Amino acid sequence: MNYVFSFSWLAEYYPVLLKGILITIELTVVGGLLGVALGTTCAWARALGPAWIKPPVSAYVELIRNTPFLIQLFFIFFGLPSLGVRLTELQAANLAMIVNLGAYSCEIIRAGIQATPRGQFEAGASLAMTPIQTFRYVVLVPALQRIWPALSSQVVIVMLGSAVVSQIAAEDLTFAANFIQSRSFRAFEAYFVSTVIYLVLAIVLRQIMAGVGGMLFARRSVR
Amino acid sequence: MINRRMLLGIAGAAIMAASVAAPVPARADALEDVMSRGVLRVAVPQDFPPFGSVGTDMAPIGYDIDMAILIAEKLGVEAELVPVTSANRIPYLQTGKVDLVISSLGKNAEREAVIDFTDAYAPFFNGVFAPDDVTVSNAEDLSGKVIGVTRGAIEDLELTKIAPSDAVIKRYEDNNGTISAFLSGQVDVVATGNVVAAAILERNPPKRPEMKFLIKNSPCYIGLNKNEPVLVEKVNAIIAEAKADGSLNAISEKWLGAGLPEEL
Amino acid sequence: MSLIEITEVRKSFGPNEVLKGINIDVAPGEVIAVIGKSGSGKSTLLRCINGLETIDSGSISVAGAQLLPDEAHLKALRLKVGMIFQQFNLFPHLTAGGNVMLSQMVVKKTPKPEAEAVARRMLERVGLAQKFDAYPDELSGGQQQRVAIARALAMQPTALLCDEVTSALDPELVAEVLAVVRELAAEGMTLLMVTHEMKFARDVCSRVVFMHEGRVHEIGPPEDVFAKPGTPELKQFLGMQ
Amino acid sequence: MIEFTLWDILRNLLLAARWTIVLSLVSFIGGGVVGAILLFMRIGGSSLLRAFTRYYVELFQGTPLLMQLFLAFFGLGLFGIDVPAWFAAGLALILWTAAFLTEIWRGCVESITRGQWEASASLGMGYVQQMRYVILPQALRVAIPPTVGFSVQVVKGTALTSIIGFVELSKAGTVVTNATFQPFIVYGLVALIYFALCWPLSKSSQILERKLNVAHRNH
Repeated sequence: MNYVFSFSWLAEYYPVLLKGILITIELTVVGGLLGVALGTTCAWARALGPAWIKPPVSAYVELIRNTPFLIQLFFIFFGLPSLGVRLTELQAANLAMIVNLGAYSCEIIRAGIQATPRGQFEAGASLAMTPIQTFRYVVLVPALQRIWPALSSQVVIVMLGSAVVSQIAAEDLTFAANFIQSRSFRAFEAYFVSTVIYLVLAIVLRQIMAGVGGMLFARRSVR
Repeated sequence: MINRRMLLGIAGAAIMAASVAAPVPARADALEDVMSRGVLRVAVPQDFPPFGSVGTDMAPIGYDIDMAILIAEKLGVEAELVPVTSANRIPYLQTGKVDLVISSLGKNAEREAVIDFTDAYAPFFNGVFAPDDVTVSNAEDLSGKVIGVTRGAIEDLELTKIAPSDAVIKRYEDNNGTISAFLSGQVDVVATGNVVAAAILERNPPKRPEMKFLIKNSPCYIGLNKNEPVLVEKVNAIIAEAKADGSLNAISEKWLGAGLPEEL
Repeated sequence: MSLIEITEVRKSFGPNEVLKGINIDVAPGEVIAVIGKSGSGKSTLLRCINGLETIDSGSISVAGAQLLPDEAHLKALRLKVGMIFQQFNLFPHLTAGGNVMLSQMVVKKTPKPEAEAVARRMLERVGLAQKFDAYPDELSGGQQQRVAIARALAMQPTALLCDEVTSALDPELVAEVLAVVRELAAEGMTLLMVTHEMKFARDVCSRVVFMHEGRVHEIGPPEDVFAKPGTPELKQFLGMQ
Repeated sequence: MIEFTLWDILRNLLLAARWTIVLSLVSFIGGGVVGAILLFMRIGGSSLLRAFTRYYVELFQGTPLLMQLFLAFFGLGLFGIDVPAWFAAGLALILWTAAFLTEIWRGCVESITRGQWEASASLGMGYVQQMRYVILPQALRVAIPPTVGFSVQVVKGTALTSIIGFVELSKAGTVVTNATFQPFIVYGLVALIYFALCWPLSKSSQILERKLNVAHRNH
């Protein structure tokens, strides 16, 4: 091997890198929270909602799950302005992640809802709760607990998938790596460092999800 | 569960990778390799018109491609075109998968620490463009404006140098991103090649980009691996010859719509 | 000469000692009912005899096969003693016949035609000859439990362990399973069963073991245990106070 | 500037989609084989192998596929190991797919109730026999819908191979857009082709899931 690794650029570019990390975290947190909220709503609509709401929700879920995230991002960022909706690249990236995670988490959470024993719904109804109250207070938490590992994995996948938002000039971690390599031509070093950072972020995110799960479901073991 | 040990392991791997940096040995003569192989492998762009784009058969075409073919012809070898992106063009060179990078590279000191450059082979007419109603006439006027540019391209490097600190530069992945951002109104101003701007005008868009001012003319260079003096010399000789006999001028006329400028 | 020898068996789950030195010897052909409150250790004892739980100290042997934690010894032990579970645990991807044939073929390497013949005989013995090709989810609970018994019998064990075999059944299905067990007892099979069916225990069993807090609290023929309980705990358990 | 007709655009995208399909098949089949081996290492007896697979999965699920592809192609090249692009692409995609399939399948094996293990143990079966005759046949049925569902992710994942020079569907879309500057037509068609490839897969996954659920209604 006759290539000399050099990490001296870190001294000059660490602010770019740091900003990239922060934006990736911001995208993940906002996308994760709102995406799961959207997914929960859609899961309710698909599993228990009124008949008229099911076709549009299904169409949304199928459309998003079967096309690449990058294409969705392009349509939101470059396409929406022609409808008069102009978003900054960060807003567009956030929206794309929410919409994307919304569709995936909808399917995951729906599976959790459908695994709920009928008796739970009936018990709720017999206590004079409305269907939405039963969903909110009786069904949702055990359903989330059932699918929490799958949901956690999906959030990590979305975090890693956020790398493509650099294509619309959102200055995330991948943007930072590309920016650094475009200036210094230190592609290996830039990509290696960003890969390690992604790995650490993924590990930390998994731990946080496990922690949140532990808090949400503390002393509520369903078996 | 992941624990501190794993994190330590990762850190260890990073340090190991960093420390395998061995001193660079003088390479075998790359020119000799090319001649004995009978093939010159050149990294060319395919998403950066007019320097590199594709025809309807998806084969690469453009200024950089013609330049690659010209060099191969003068060497008396076949040209093998390897389409690259701005993200992977340098790794292709560094891992010995190509001999030259002809990908409208701009030169700066940082880049020169990593690879070598030949003499300039192409001019780069790039300017700042905006619709009629935006008043910009020099770099200072960019203050407070949002400017779209293609990341890593020459205009990116130059603009970053001359733009005032409160100008916001949005760096897109490729020309299409820059152009789409302009057409969809995400940015008011773009910095790009005059030929790219002309291509936008050809589409008759509602927003017509007008040249506001020319960015300092910085030409393109061919990139090659360090410590290959023989190859550099040979390619420089070919460039000089092509300048002298008018063949480079013809390429410039064909793709940029203008002849080579005096200073090149 | 005892068939099953349980000597000073101790077993803890974490800090909780559930078996505190159990000694029981079972003679060939004996039918023994194990009764007691839930948590008294009776199911754990049964699972230990089959090697589904390891023991901390003491020894268990069935017809000379010792309980030791390696796979070869476990296999030898399990060939001597079959087990029926409360939840049936039929293999849902196999038919009733397939359930009974599988272990003969893969454990005993019995050729398929022979295994099938045995399976048909065993299913007939539990009254389900016509259900050979039915899948478990097409059978009632009682039928599933009878297939499970046929499956255990096909391995020709010298003794059977029955862990609350009727507890998961609807009341009207209990009788059909108990009838099969009663028949096995009449044919001389050695049975060790955890059960809540007191009447059945009184009618069929040769001895009754009352377990309390991890110990054998009382043991004796059913007429003694049920009619003249010697301890207040057993009296309370039998509802006699 | 060269004029692309709509047919030129569509034709070139469809031609590039062949790469998408080939790469998807290679990574799915190869990933399935490697994933199966990893599965046995993950649930098998040796704690060393278990730890290895756990870290393996963590590494490949915790880093972007783009970077894995980059390092497989250029990283090896840096060490003087010159691998062709198809090899690097196949290797990285297979290892990445395997990491996900292993975890999906492990979940399926663990979803088989304890009773099945105990019943087969009580009949004298050894670990391999339990796996072969009792656990895997059941786990396989549970595993089919999520496995088919994941194949959609594999199809979309192949888009990243452009980093090492593959001109598959997404990259062809980018290249053609940069030649025509008509992003809406081009990316619209790209989205349609992906949808046409992926939707049958996810639909059949859902149908399979429903069927298997019906078959298991009594459990």
